[in-house]
Amino acid sequence: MLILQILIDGFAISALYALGALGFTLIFGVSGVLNLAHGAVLVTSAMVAWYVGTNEAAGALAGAASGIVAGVITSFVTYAVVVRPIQRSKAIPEVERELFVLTGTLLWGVMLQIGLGYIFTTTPVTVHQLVSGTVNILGVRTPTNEILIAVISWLTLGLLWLLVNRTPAGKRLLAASINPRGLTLMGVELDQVHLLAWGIYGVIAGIAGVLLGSFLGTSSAYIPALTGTAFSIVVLGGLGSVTGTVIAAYVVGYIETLTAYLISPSLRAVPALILLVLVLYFRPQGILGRR
Amino acid sequence: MKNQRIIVAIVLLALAAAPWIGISDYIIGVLTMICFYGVFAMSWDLLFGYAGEVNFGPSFLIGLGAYGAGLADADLGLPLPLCVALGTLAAVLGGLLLAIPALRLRGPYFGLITLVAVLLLQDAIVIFAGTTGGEIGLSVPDILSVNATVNFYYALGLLVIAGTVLLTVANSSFGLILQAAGQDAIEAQALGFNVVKYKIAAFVLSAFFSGLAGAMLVFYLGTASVDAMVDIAVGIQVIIAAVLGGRRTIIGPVLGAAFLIGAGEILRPLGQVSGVVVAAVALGTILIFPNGFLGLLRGRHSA
Amino acid sequence: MTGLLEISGLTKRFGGLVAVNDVSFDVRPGEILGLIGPNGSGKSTVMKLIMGIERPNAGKVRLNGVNLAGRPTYEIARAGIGIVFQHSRPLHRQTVLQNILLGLLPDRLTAMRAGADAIAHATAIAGRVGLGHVLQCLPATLPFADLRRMELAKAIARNPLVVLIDEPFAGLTSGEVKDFSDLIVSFRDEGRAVLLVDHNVKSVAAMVDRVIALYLGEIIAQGHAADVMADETVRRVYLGGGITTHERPVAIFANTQPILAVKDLSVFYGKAQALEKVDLTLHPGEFVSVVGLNGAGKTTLFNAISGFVAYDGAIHWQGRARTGQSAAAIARAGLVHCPETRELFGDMSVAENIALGGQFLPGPERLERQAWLFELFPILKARLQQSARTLSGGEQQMLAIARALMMNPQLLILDEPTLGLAPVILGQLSDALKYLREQTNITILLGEQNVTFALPHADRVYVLEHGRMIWEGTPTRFAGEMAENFLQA
Amino acid sequence: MKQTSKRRVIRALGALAATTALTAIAMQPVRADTPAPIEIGITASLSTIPGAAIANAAKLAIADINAKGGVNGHPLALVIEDNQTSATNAVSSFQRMVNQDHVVAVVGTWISEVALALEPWSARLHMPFLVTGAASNDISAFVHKDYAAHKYVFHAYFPSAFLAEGVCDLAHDVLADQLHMKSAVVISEDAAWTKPLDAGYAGCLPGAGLKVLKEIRFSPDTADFTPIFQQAEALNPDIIISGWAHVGVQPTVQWADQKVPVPLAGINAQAGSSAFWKATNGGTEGVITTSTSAPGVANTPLTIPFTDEYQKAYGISPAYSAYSTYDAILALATAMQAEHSTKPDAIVAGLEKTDITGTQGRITFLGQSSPYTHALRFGPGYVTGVAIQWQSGTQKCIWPANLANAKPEFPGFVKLPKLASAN
Repeated sequence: MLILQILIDGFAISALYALGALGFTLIFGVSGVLNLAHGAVLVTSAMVAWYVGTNEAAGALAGAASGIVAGVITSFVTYAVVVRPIQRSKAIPEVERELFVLTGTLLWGVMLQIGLGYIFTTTPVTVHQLVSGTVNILGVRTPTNEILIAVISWLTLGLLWLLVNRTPAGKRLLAASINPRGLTLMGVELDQVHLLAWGIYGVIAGIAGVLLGSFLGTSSAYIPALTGTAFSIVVLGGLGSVTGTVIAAYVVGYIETLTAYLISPSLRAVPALILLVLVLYFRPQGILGRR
Repeated sequence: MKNQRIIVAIVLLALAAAPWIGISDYIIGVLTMICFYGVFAMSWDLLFGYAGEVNFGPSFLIGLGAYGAGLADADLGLPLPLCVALGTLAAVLGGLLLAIPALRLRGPYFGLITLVAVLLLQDAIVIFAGTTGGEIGLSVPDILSVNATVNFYYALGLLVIAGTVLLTVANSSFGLILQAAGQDAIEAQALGFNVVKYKIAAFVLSAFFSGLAGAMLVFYLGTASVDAMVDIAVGIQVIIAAVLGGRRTIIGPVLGAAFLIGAGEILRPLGQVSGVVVAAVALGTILIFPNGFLGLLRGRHSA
Repeated sequence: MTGLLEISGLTKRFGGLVAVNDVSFDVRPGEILGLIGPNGSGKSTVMKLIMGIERPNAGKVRLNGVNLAGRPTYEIARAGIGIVFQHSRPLHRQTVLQNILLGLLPDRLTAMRAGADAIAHATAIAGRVGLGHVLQCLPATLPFADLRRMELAKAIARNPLVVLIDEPFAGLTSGEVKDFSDLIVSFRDEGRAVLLVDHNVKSVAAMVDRVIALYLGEIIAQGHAADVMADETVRRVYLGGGITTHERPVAIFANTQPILAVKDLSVFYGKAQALEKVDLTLHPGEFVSVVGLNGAGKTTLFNAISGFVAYDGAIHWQGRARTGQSAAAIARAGLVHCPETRELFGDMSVAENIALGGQFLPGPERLERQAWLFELFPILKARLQQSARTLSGGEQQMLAIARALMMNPQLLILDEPTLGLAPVILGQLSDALKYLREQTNITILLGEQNVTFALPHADRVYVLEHGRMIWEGTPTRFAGEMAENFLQA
Repeated sequence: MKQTSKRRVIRALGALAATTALTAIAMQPVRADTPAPIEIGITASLSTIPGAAIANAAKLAIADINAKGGVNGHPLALVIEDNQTSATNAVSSFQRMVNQDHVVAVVGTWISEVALALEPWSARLHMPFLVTGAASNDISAFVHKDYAAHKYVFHAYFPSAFLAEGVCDLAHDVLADQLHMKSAVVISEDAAWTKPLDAGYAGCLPGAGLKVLKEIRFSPDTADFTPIFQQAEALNPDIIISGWAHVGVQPTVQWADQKVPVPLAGINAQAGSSAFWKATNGGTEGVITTSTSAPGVANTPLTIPFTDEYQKAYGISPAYSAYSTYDAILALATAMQAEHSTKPDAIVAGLEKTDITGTQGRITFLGQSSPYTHALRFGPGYVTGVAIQWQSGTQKCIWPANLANAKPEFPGFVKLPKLASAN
């Protein structure tokens, strides 16, 4: 019974972790950018979804849609205002681009965080659920929303997989992550690939943000922790590896759930952090990472 | 040469005289915080600018210094100087702990380790709330002084000492070897230098001043708290100060700290929005002038 | 007479690849030993093994009888070995003087200020290698040759017993080559042992006391330079079967409008000039080879033509002046570049790599072209689902060419396709080029240092040296006028 | 190189000096010529609901006092500083209020961390400091331990120990007596203010008739509360007793989403705000929390006018910290009026004699003999607090009996003890 409970509970939270970290790894894979404004993009989507879904006569569905649109817009703004200028800057030495992208996205994230806190206050809110009620799975009472979240997460993961592996545009994304110069030689404009990547990133982050907001609640104060969790999962799975990210999300999700159930809820985050340190010491490239 | 030294002396004297020329205690308080953050940012710059290590967790070292000293005072009741020494020692040990992965890992991986170090320290503080005061913070019975001017002199003294030591080191042969190790470790080894030794030394030095400043900050604020000394946001402030002021200059980060703290205070009437403005100015600065304030001053001069 | 530096049984494997296999040799004090071999023969790896930058799987590196194999690099450097890397590794933020001074500093944490004598010593070394006038300059402002001088200065700063020098002459003008040769000879005359690595015997023949020829990680010949050059195995490795030429009459192409016309093309990397007013003309259907040694500027030229580096001068493509197009747009217009680094998508399958090449073709045409390419390179068809990373070097090169051909090129630029490939593969590639020249109307621009590969298919040949076009003519004329420069291996 | 680095140093120092000068100029106080008002400093994290409530209530309080002629003929004025939930910011703004704005007292903060960081500064600068929302026992314990130094601190809200007592009184009267509940599981966020709270719960809940089956503590940054509720549910308690302030929305929403069949009562500080309904999308239906006052409930004659005024001015009902702030400023004004002085020691003396009717009840501060020196006196006849329950989108008062305007009601998924349904 307890085992089943842990299995079901961990499954949904892990799916959400996977989705939340997916965009982060995608952008790193395609354009080498570690977007430290990631948590801010998630929370922006969730906040907009909450605001529209609750305040207007629009309803939960329209709220969710606006949240995803907000995610895409925030993503493009992040790229256009912060990342691209740094990548194009002649004044920044090549070897220090990484630090500048990190610092720049960090500052941008801080701006979004304070801005969101100013507009919506830092008190957490919950995005309206698309469905309510509970379902009994083999004796475990499970909120329908939790099931929906797991389903949407896996659908999104599946669609992304199809997009990357089964469409020409997706092949370009993959190729850009492996060898950008090779892709230019094949006549593909990297700028367009990057725009596509940031667009997809926006959609995924938007969906993840809205789902997170409806399951766990959202607040501008969660931004650093969300960025941190996504970063940890992505590094654990191997930077740029989508499959690795999903596996790592499940590892982290289940370790946390197990700790919360079997040891103590207040120690929930600790074992995963220790695992991360161990993995980084002994296998720095992550579970599925390439060196 | 002589003239230049005189200018340095005049600027320092001007700062030292600040409490006596009618500046309010409040501004003295702001200057005091600038001094502490200046030391944090300088220490970070030694690691990043010279040793080439991007430490995302300066607040790990600061926090170890702060809580080391705070616990020694609150729980053991040791005399204040001993507490500061113990805090500094804790930070130095933490620096060694960070140095081990730094020598094995590159780029984002090392960055992540430093972030995780901060998170683990934060968790430890919360888990052992009985001893550490948890998220509420740890109040210490002793303080440096109730007098703002005296506190300011402690902080200014720390800034001058740390600045002198770090600048001397950065411009010494050791600094040159460290830069070589940071830029091209293979070349540095091929020239006969034990890169590991220099990097460890840099970590120790950076941790020493971060920890010392963190420990003293506890006795200035009268409390050690996660959000003032350990939180990732504190580390972010430090990094932004260093990049903003001009990385790889030791002095520049102090300017960056002065800007961040000063602008934050001036814009305080704006409330929450002040943070957005400061972050936007910082973002604009690093986009347009990647070499920071000091680079800007230098550039204008040479142009 | 025993060696100062004794190498025995040195072996290094990278995964399944044996880069260095059981190599043994000595270098004596006051001797220059040349270590030669074509690209990929393991020369640079041997240097890195001696220096401790790579750890050998087996073997010993003895200096004055003390085994240093497996010791950290800095200890090996302290023991008395200095190295000049193939690519300069300056500290960009430090002046020339500081760069050299670094090599004189003690390995002590407490080292605070370099004394006046150290500065004087560094200045003296700088003067000796010819950097006396640029002591306070930053490396980025130095011309290429001065950067190489700085590397020499750093390597001898610690007064080493042994100096390892990797490709000292690449990219230098003949005047500079003379200076460098004199410097290296002076190292020997001071009693140091010098190990000189070069891919070309000719350039080192005059100064070396002995030569060791390396091929695929093994020693294939050693002795005096003349003997090694005369050695049958060495000649075969370097020259293949000798030169053959099959140019078509110039008249066929003379009246057509050039597909590509390059005029006064110059390229700078910082202050260093990589290309100087280069002219080049290609006619539709023509096969043109650009030959030149490593560092002559072939790759830079091709990168400029395909839009990857900024240049001064004019490039006309199909009669129109080219302005501001992106590298990708240039590729889509039919100017397809197949670089020496191949730039395959390593983790994607052969089929996916080919599909990305043909992504802009309509479906049926793509299938048709693919079928044609499988006839040209049957091995690719067999490897269709294998990831590109796991292919052999030759297969990877074929895939790179096939992928480029999927782009439906008007002009195909092939940069060093023979790099690191075994002779048996060269034959297959050569057949493919022959087919492309005779059976298609694709214009081909081939860059090669391997003259025997470059000449047989060429209608015309350019010779590039130190960033300048020094010769242009038919392969037959080349055989008479220029070949000696390249053939005296 | 030596030259350049020297020059660099000098320019840097020059710039530092310039920054300092600019900072100094920008910060010189500008004084108006109007009759000097008495300045009161407010420190609060304005982006949080309880923080904003502190500033809002303070504005209403001085408006009310000034409308009646101010204090000794002087109007009151506020200096409101946003401490952005940061101890560091709070310390520097505290200094600024004292040294530059020359405030006579500082009021505010619902975050214990901030309150404790400011306490030494209150002692050092001899600045009266009234804490109006934080709950740590340490706030008043420090005053007790070192009265001479810390006497400037008043805890104008309840220490955790009193909060626990309030919950136990509620448990006794409503949960045990009315609803026949017999067992409870305590779920508290892991924070220092909840340590004494849990100890208080463990001490007084059994006396109130509820057996404590287990105490569960969780990290305040917990995202998924399923394991916690599962653990609690498995023990079949009649009630879950909460100790939440930093969290609130998430556990409440998840409690509703998962249809946890055990009712939820205790301290759920965020549920005291009228914005909580929207933040939880109605998930808070049936949730019970103790608070000092409640909308529409007349603890005293001042309560309802204040609530209405607040609602009119800010479009939201007052959070718990609004009541305590309003009363604290009232007490402060009364003290200054009585002592005819704005000197720190006079204010302390005046505050120690405080005995007024506020919005929460009768306001007095405990004396030196109490281990909670200078904390708000708790108990019948003084301030006891109320229990509110969310019912169909509004907060109803269900306790104490004399103030109650509704009976407890629970959503359908909650299972109550059998005897209760028979009632």
